[in-house]
Formats: sequence, structure tokens, C-alpha cells
Amino acid sequence: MSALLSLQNISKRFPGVLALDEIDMELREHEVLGLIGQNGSGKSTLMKIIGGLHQPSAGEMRLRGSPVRFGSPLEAARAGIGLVHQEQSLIGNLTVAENLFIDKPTDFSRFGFYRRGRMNDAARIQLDKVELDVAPDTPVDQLTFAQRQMVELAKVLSLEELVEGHLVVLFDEPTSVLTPTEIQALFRQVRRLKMRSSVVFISHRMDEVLAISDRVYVLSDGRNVAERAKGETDPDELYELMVGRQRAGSVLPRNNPPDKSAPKRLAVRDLTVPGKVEDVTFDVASGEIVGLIGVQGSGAEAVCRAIFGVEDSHSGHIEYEGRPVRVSCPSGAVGLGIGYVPAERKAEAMMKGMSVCQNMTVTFGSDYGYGGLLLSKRRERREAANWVERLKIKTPSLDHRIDQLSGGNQQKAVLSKWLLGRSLRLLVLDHPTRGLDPGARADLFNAIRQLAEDGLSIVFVGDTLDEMVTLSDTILVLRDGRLSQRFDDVQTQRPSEEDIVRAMV
Amino acid sequence: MTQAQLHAHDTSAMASPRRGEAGTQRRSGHIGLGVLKSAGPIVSLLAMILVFASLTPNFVSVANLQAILESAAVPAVVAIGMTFVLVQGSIDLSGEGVASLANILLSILIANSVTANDLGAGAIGVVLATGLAIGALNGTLYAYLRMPSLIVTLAMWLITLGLAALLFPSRQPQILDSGFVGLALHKHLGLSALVYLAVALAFVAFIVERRTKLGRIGFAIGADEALVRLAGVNVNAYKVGAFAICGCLTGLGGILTAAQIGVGNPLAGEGLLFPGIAACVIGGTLLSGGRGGVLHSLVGVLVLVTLRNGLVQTGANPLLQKAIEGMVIVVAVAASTWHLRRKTRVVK
Amino acid sequence: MKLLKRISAAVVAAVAIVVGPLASHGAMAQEKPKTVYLAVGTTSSEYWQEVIWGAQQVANSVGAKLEVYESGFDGQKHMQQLGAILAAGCEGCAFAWFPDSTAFTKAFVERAEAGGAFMTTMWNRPEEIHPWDTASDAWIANISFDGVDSGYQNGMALCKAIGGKGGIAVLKGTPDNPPSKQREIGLLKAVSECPGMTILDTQIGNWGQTEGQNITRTWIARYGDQLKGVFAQNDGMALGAVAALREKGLAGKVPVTGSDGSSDVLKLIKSGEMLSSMRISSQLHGAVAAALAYAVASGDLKIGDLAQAQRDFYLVQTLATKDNVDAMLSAQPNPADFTYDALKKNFWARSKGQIPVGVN
Amino acid sequence: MTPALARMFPSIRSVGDLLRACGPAIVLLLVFATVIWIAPGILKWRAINALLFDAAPLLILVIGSTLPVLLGCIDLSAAAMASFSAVVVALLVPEFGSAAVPLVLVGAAGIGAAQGWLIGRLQIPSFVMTLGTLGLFSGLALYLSNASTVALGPEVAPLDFLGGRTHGVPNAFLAVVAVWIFLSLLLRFTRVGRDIYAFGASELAAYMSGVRRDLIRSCAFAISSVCAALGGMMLLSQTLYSAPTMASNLLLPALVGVVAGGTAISGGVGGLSASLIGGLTAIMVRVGATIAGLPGAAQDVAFGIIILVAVAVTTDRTKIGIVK
Repeated sequence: MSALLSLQNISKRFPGVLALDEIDMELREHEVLGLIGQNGSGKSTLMKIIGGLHQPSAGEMRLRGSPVRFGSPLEAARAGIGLVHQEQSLIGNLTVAENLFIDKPTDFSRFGFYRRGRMNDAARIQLDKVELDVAPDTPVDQLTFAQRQMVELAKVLSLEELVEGHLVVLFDEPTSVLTPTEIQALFRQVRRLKMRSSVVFISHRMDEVLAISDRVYVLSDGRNVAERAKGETDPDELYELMVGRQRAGSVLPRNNPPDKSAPKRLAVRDLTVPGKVEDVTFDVASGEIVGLIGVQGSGAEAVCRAIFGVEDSHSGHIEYEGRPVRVSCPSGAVGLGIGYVPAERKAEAMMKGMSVCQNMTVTFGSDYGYGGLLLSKRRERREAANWVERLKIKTPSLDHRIDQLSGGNQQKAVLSKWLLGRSLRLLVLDHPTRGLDPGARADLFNAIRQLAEDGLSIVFVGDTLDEMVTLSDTILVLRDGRLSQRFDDVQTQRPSEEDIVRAMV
Repeated sequence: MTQAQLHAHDTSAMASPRRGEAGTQRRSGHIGLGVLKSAGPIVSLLAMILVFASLTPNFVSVANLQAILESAAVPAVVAIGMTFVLVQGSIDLSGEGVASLANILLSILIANSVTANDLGAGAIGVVLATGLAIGALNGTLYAYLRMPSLIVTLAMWLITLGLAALLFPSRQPQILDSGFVGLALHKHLGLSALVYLAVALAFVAFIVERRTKLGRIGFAIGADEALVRLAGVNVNAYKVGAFAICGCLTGLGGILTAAQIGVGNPLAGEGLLFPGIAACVIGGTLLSGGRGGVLHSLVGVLVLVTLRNGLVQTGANPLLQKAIEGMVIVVAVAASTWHLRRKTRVVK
Repeated sequence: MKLLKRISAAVVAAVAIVVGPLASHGAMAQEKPKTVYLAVGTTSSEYWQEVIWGAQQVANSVGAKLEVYESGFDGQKHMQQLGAILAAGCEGCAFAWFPDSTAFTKAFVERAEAGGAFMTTMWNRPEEIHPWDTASDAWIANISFDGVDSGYQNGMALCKAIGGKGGIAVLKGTPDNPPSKQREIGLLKAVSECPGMTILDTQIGNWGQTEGQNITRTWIARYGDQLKGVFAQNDGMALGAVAALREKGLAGKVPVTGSDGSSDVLKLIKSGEMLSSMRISSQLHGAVAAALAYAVASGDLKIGDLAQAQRDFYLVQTLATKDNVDAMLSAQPNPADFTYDALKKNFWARSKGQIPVGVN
Repeated sequence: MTPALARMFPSIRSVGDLLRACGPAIVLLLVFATVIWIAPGILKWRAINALLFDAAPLLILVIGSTLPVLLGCIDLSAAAMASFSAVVVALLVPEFGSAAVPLVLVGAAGIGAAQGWLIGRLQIPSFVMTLGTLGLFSGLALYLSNASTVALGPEVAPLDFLGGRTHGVPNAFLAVVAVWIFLSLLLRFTRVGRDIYAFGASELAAYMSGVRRDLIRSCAFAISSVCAALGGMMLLSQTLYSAPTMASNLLLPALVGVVAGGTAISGGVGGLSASLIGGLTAIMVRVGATIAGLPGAAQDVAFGIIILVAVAVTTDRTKIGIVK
């Protein structure tokens, strides 16, 4: 097989950061190339350079042997290169068809006017490929999440008709928010795509990468540290190459299980969130870790948000430390000692543009001041510094902007915002590991485990069964907004993954 | 393949709070006339008509409806232009200045009682081009220098108002071009050409908004500019385009005012801006962008014009009219966006 | 070409303030003032342009410079401008000043007094203060036109035009403004003398054409044939009213009155589309205000010698109607009548007497 | 840079940052130098003194308007509030004497707080809410005063104080400085201040972190209203007559002052010192243009151009992701 796309000594320098350091890479025809690495290792930057969103600071990129340089995604698309983004890149108030072709060179407009008929016909062909039955002129915000993900895929597949010859399709973490069936559908498409294109596939999940790829590159700190062919390697080796340490035993064992006879910290009775959750009942003891899991739309996230008071309406009874409470807003929850780490870190948890310290002290900083109103910057900095050390948050200083940290460190800083609170009794974590690489995930799990040992109650919604079983004392499975199964004492009697999955679907 | 991992999932509405409103609001900007997503604005308008009609019988007379439409023509043209900027999530405050400048420029270029110029229809072209250029300049400063549109256009407001005053000759120029003034005078079915012009413009603007890249990408920019940039779209060009349209239509508003009053007045644009923005917002165009449109703004204009007309018709205390108008703006906007309320909605 | 010149003048002026002008204008107080400072509401209206012209003639005739300050009817702006002039040092300066509303009058004259300057004011004076009892060393005089008389005469003309019977509608200017009130008082007086004439409605048009047009349009719809006449408190709103009437083919059939006597309106009176307007001599207003200020500042006149009637007075005005409009249109102001020396013979030659109590 | 300095000014990492941080001050100095060049007389104490006296009402409005802007909101009603409260004070003085002043200030705080609260409750943009209250206040001011100027009764101690001088310094300006110091301390050393910046940086994240956003918004708008009312009273102390439209034209200069100092209209960036500098710049431009003898219309043009230049120089674009 000959090289379709080759990169030689590609470097990318952002102000103050060397994101990519002389990367060499080769993509052959009809192959799926896996790309793995920790957060901040430069995977996404590399994809963006190939996709024309960034331009390299140095080095050369060759397509079919001739040097190329893309000034924009449009130029890349003309050359047959398409990028499926890490997060959904569909624009809600445009139609499916408009979204499919927004980044493509098309002839669907004349003098700036759309020819909708042609565009919709072309769109229907693409939608058929991904077996999605929606009208092309449906606005995207009327679709479900999964439908949108399929549109996202169709968006790249539409390059097939528009460009002659062999394609390059880049997938930047496409699976992190997909269900197993959706992942299967995706993999089917990827295998079909191999007929006429080459694929680069990024994921944090080593088994996925190994399942789909013919070859794997490992990136670390902007460098290409290893290349392995399929069959030459296993997840443990890849993990070690990526993180630089052994995988086994990375999460501490549970030392003293929670005392179930102790007074309940939280008692949820008949919790109903209209359209999302129905009659959910469960208890959380002090020091207990309760894991919630279910497929998309099962309502696990809504349970968390209702406890924290950000669902628009909910009914049922919630008792907190023996008293009935009515939490209607986050500040009320915080007043009770409840904290919440939302799934949407960028939008809901982080104040971009502000420093790590400012982000950490926003909620409980005033506890370290005088009378709850006057602040003591000295004392709260000391406390923040303390948590930076305990959670091993990698930041140049407390005053570094939080959005310039890597995802894992951002998440730890968000977590420590709550840990600063001396009155915190219950922490609700909503997909806390989403977007984190395995190393960061293990660090975070150890921190959570440690907190539970210290008596903090934790409710969390996990991404994978693996992390559910690793971390939880109790697992609650939700299906269609109702509680379908409960597994107690998970750490002593581990439920099989099959049992959990059966309860989910 | 052993699929050992299974992923728990959020509900679709939660998936993307960044586009949070999109999740809950199912029916949305879509081709066809059923585009007024919430009944709020229309209900406000009808309620207001009912109240006024019950207070004074003359209110629903043909003559009064004609009066309302005549008064709505110029604000409607300005609001249509403003809509293109607002759906992108930007704002243009320069309207009063641009309209005033257009008004005075036109009246000294067309046959008039003060200067010797007589460019005829060419004057209209020059003025429209000026409005377009000012709008494009606004857009360029905003998009390419990355300065907030509020500030850029605030400064442009002062600049254009100053230029209008500098252009004012020592006497008020009276427009002598009878064809031009006839635009406002000659009636067909009891309505002047200005009303028909405004309706035609609204139609064209609606087509542009729904059927062209400029219109559609404008909506997309308002919904999520970062994604549009990610798609490789030249966002800045579309921003400049929207501001240019706004500048041009505001200039047209100044021209139409000149036709109505028959003289050049360097303060002709006064009172166009804030009611114009209020009209758009009352109609359901969000200041944050991505939602609303030309038809919404037209309904908003009708709400405001009807209110003013009705207050005069019913003999409300003139001193309190501003106060009543202010209250109605707040109530109408709250009503038209009530269905969007969510705890996690951000309104600035 | 003229347009081009104006634009380039604007650009040059703008650049000048950014870069810094090459010449300095700091005017220091002298025996004879070298500068006369004139504050106007706006430079973009015919009335104010004529005021400036009048003051300019006076300044030219004594070899002084005329500095014009406009506020856009923002009293704060004039406060800052006056502050800036006085701050640079302006003892014995001559100010002909327009207080944007009565609220600012006292502040202006007291500042002039504190700065050792002399000031005449135009139009706006609160009822309870006068040049002889407030800042009396600096406030030379207040010069205005008789709004009550304007309202009354226009009202009576309207009464006559509608045959003494029928409803009229009133367009008010800015509500908190003395001329607006005076013209209303005058109109009410006319109504009381013309019992058949009734006021259907009063609306605020803020002196503007567009607003006058919109309101009149609504009136036509509301009152139909009942609307026999429109009383507009100034020419701008009257023009708007005429425009609205024209739309319905009613111009000339429904009489409209204004106030100011601007050239546009005179033409409309001539063509019959308007009934009347109170013509005030704006050139004279500017000239007398400037000349009095200059006279005191240069020592030609002593404030202490002035009687009350010389310090708070109306200037003459004439009602423009179809009968006298031709003469008015053909009359061109003669610069020679507005020189300092011409006015100095008797500053009060065209005074219509002291402003009575209770009209401000 | 020493570590201590780096901690105090964490955002400054390069010469460019430093220039941008000092940009507004540099602009002010340049404008001031130009004014001195045109009219050296301005350097006299008496002149500066008079300028400060005139500047006080606008400066206090600029300071007050900054707080909503720090949240990413905007208060269009401040100038109308200034007129409204001046009218109400003048009307209340015959009844309550000097007590009218604190009464109106408290009332303004209540109205401002209600405004802020309603923005959250009704979920309508502050631009629209305050546009509505702008109409409401100016309408009420006209109605209550019956569209007349109202003479201020004699002997109103707080207003006499505002109109007077202490050791030759105008008390109104001292009041501005006092408010500025008080609010700066509030922003820097209290929870309210932290919450305001957090809210401005990301309203949603702040809300999810337990910041009481309705309360914070109410606080910011209450402060804005109180400052506006104070500005109205300073104006009243200068004129001794209240008029229902006396401060209406301060709306634009106040906004210009806020942004010319480098406070981002999108919220979270900037502060009161910046606004003070911006407000002084706006005033110096006006004064300079006046002394230079520019015609009024050209002053507007010059003012507009200087705003564009000042904002282009002082906007820290790295902190504002997408500019709206």
C-alpha cells in the first residue's frame, strides 16, 4: 500500500506552547489509522492541521506525493479531506441539508440564492447512507441527539459524491457520547468507507481503537512516541506508552466500606421530572458512592440536576440529613452542602478567562474570609494551593487561566471548587470523566474514592460500566426514566457487566 | 469485537446547554409562513387592538388603519434592516445618525430650494450607496478589528449625526422634486407608495432571509458563531453583509422620511433607533441572535405603532405616553419570550 | 463641490482634535473683548442659523471673533462648554447664551458671575429669578419673544379661519419648555374669546416634523370632519401637520398655524396651505443678545444703569398671514442694520416691553 | 516582573499586555496633553477645579453604569433615573426637607433592585428591560412635574453640601471619589464583588457554582440606580432647578465612559478605575474640542472617532471569545 497522506516534521506553535513537535506520520490507502494520546498530547491539533483549520508552523504535508497546504477547511474539503469533530458541529437553526453542505464546495446556490430542491435531493442520498430517515429540510434542533450524530457522519460521507478519487476522513473522538448500537453503526460505516478512503480515528478507548484500526500511533506531549500494527499490541501496552505507567492497580481499593446503618444523608422518594424521570426512589448514606447508569434518555442526568435544583420542575420528596428539603436553585443546594459537577464543563462549570484560583474559590471562598462577606485572599489562596497539591492539578500557577489547562486538570479544578467547602456533605458528579484521558481518569477516581473514605457522599453518573463497577458502592440502573435494577455492595460482590446491561435495555 | 464498554447517556435536551434553547424549543426557524414560533407577539397585537377598539369606536375605522400603516412604513424599513444584524447576535445603534445623514444628503442632492444640485433619482442612488458604505464600515470595524458592535455603532451614531449637522445648509432645504415627494402623497387604495414599498421590501427581505446564503448563514452565526467558523465559512464577510444591508435600509428610511416631510432635516432620524430595536425584540427576535426574523420584526413594528396611535386615539395623558410605552415594551417582550424560560437560560 | 468642502472640513476638524491643532485659541480678557461667545441649541436649523448670522454681524462690526457652541438641546453639554471656556480664564468675556431649559439658567448666570464674565440669555428664564436679583453683576439681560402673544394671535387667526366654530387640535413642543407653555396660555386666551372654538386634543410633538405628521394623521382618522384646524406650537410640527393633511388632500382646507416664521412656512402661507405663523426676527435676537453682552463687556454700558425693563424684555414680532407674506418673503435683512454701532443707538429700539409676571 | 507583581496583575505577561492594560490611561494622558497644548490656562487650579465640578455628575453615572456592564448587562435607564430622581427630590423637599435626599436614594436603590430582579424573573434582556424603564422614568418625571421645571426649596443640607467645596475642592467630586473607593473595595474584597466578576465571566457557570444570580443582578442594578440618582442630585445642586429631561442626554456619554476605559461590554473584564479613566477621557475630549473652538457638529464627529480609536486600543480581545 502506498502512502496517501504523509506528514514530515510537522510542528505547531501556539503563543507560549509547542503543541506539536516534529511529527512524522503516514496514512496509507484503504487503511484505518488509530491515534491515541492523553489530553493535551496534540491529537486534536494534528487533526485540525490536516483538516485545514490550523496551518503548521513548520514541516511539510504531502497528499499523493505532492506538497499541500490548506488555508481553510473548504480547501481541505476540495482535496477530499473531511473532519468529524469531537463535539457536534451542527447548527441548530439550520436544516439538515444546509448543515450537510455548509463546509463543502457545492453548486447548490446561484447568485447567493439556494436551490433547495437540488440540495435536498443530494442530502437525501447522504442520509440514506447512514440509514437516517428524516426530511432534509428539518431543522437540526428538532432531531434527537443520536440522529444528530448520524447527520454529523453523513456530513463527512457526502464528500464521496463531491470529490473524485480517494478520500481522507478524520474522526476526532466520535464515540465518546455514543451508545453501543450507535457505535456499531459507526464502525460499519468506517469499514464501508475503507473501500474508497483512508481513515484516521481518535479515541480514548483503547479497545475501540484496536477494534477498528489497522495501525496505531501514540502521541505524547506533541511527539510521536510509538507506532504499532494491529495484533502487535494490547490495551495495556498502549496505556503504558501513553501515560508512562502501569495500568493495573491504578485505582485504589476501597478500604472501609460505608456504614449503611448510619443515618441517611439523602433520601429521594418518588422523584419525578416531567418527561424525563418517573418515581425514582433511593437513599445515599454518608460516605457512600452511588453510581447511576442508563442509556441515553434514561433520566440519570435529570436525577442529578433535580437534586441540585436546576431542573425546571420536579415533584416528589427529597430528605436531606433527615429533614425534608425543597431545592429550587443551585444556591439553595450549596447552602445545604450539596455540590454538583456538570457534564458540560465548558459551558456550566468553568468560568473561562478567569484564573484557576478564581474558579476554585467562587463558591466557598468566602468561608475563609470574615463574616461571610469580606474575603481573605491570603487564606483562600492557601486552601486552593492545598487542593492543587492534593489533586495533583498541573498548572503553572494559581493565577493561570483555567481554559488554558488540559481537560483533566480543568475537571480537577472544578472538583476542588466543591472540595473547598467545609460544609460539603454530598457531591453529585455528572459524567465527570467525559473527555478525560485514562491517566486523568484514574487520578480523578482516586480523588473521589479518597473523599468518600473521608465521609463525603457521592452520586455519580458514569460513562462506562467499567468505571461504574470500579468506583461505586451501589449501582442504580435507570431505564426510560424509571429505576430498573439496584446492585448493592458492589465492591464486595461485583455484578457482571451482562447483568447491568440487561437492566439498561 | 468485544464491546466491553457501554455508555450512559444524557437526555438530548441536556446534551448541549450551549445551544440550550434549541433542545427545548422544538418548532423552529423553518421555511413556510408558520414561522412566528410563539403566538406572543400576535396575541399582544390583537389584545391591544381589542382594548383600543373597545375604548374608542373610531379605532378600527379604515381611515385609522391607513394612518397606522402610513406611520409604520418607515419604522418597518428600518426594523427590517436591523433584523439582519440582530439575528447574528450583533446590534447596530447608528440608525438615527445614518437616517438623519441620509435625509439631509438626499435633500441637498435632489432638486431643492437651497443648493443648485439636481441629481434626481441619482440622488437616491448616492444616498443608498452612502448608507451601504457606512453599514459596511460598521461591519468591517466590528468583524475585522474585533470591537463590540455596540461600541462601533455607538461611535458611528455620533459621527453620522455630526456629519448630518455639518452638511446642513443655512436654511432648511425644501425638496422640489415633485415626483419624489409624490411617493408619499399619491395614494393608491388610500395608501401611499411608501407603504407598498415597505411591504415589497419586507417580501424581498423575507426571501433573502430564508432562501439565500446571506440570510441563512446569518441565522447560523447568531446560533453558534464558533461552529460556523469551524465549518470554514467566512463569517466576517457575512457580518459585513448584514451591517451593509442594515445601513442601506436605514438610509432608505431616511430617504422615505424626506419624502414624507418634504424637507431636509438633520434630526430626521431621531426616535428611530430604540423603538426600532424594541420592535424587533417585541416581535420575538432575540438580541442574542439566531432566532426571529423579518416577519417577527414587522409584527413588532405594528405593535408599537398601533400602541402610539391608540394612545392618541383614546386620549391618554400625553405626558404619560412614554411611560406606558415603556411598560408595554417590557410586558410584550416578556410575553413573546415566555415560552423560552428555563432555569439554565442565560439572558444578558 | 460645496458638499465636498463640508465633508473635508469635517474630516479636517476631526483629525485636528485627534492630532492637536497647530494654533491656539486661548482668548484672554482684554479692554475690548476680542471674542463673543454664543451658545445655540443646534446649528442645523434655520432659526439658529439666523441667530448666528445676527450675532456674526455684530462681531464683525467690532472686529471680534464669534465662537458658537451648540448643545443639541443638552444643558449639560453647554455647562461643560461654559466650564471649559471659563476654566481657561475668561474675565470680562461677553456671552450670549441659550439655556437649554429653565433648569439651567441660574447655573449659567452664576457661573458667568463667578468667572467675572458678562452674559445675556435667550428665551429660557425661570419665573422667579431675574437679571436684577440673581447674579446681577454678570447677568445683563434676558431677551425673548412673547409666546403668549404668539399663541393668542395664531389662535385668533384660527378662530377667524374656521368661522368661530369647530374643533381644533394642538401640537405641543417639548412639554417642559417656557415658549411651549406661553403659546398654550395664549391659545387658551384666544379660545376663551372665541367660545365656538374647542380644543379636541393636545399631543406632544417635541417640535419635530415626523412626530407632528404621525399625530396629525391619527387625528384625521380619529376626528374626520370634526377637525377644523391644527394649532402647532412651532413651524416644524406645522410642516408635519401640513404633510399629513396633504396625504388626505386636506392641505389648505384645514388651516394650520405655526410659530417662528421660517422661510418654508412663509412659502406655504403664500400658497395657502398654511394659515399663519408668528414671525420672529431671529437675526435681531442674536444681534441684540450679542451686542448687549459686548457693550457691557467693553464698558460701553454699565449694568447698574439699566432699568428692569431693559434687562428682561421681548423683541417685536409680527404675525405672518397671507396679507403680509409677500413683503416678508422679499425682505432681506440688511447687514448694516445689525452692526454694533447701529444697534448701540438704542439697544431697545425694537423691544416690545418688559416680560410680564407669570408667563415663564 | 517580580512574582509579587505578577500575582497582583496576573493578566500581564508581555509588553503588549502591559500596553493594553495602560492603554486607557495613555489615551487619557494624550488627550489631556493635547488640551494643555491648546490651552495652557487649563493647568490652573481654578480651571481644574471647575472641570471636576462639572465632571462629577457624569463621572458618578459612569461609575454606576459599570456594574451592570461587568455582569454583561447594560443599564440604559441610568440617565432617565437621574432626571427622575432630581424631579422627585425637588417635589419632596417642601414636604420632607433634607430627608428627601436619603429617601429618594433609598427609593432608587429599591427601583434598581426591582429592575435587576425582573430581568431574571421575566428572562428578558437588560437592554429591553432598561429601555422600558427608560421610557417609564422619563414619562413619570414629566407627569409628576407636570412637565415643568421645579425650583429647589432653600436649605437642603445634602444638596448644599454637594454644591459646595471643601478646602477648595468641589464636594461633588469628593463624593465621586468616595463612591469610587467604596465600590472598588466592594468589588475587590467582598463576596459580592467576586460574584459580580464570576457572573460576568460566565453566568451559567456562576449560577451552577451557587452564585445567587438574581441577587447579584439586583445588587448591580441597585448600585447603578443609586449612582444615577446621586448624579441627578449633583446636577440639581448645580442648577437648583429640576427639569424632567435635565440628565437625559447623559446616557451616551456615560456608556462611552465605561467602554473607553477598557471595560468589556460582554462582561467580566474591567473595573471602576478603568471607568473613572474612561469617564475623564470622555470629558476631556469634550473640553478639548470646546477650547479648540471646533463647531459642535464636528465635536460629535471627533468624539466618535476618538471612541473608536480608544476602544480599538484598549479592548483585550484575548479574553473575549466571540465578539458580538
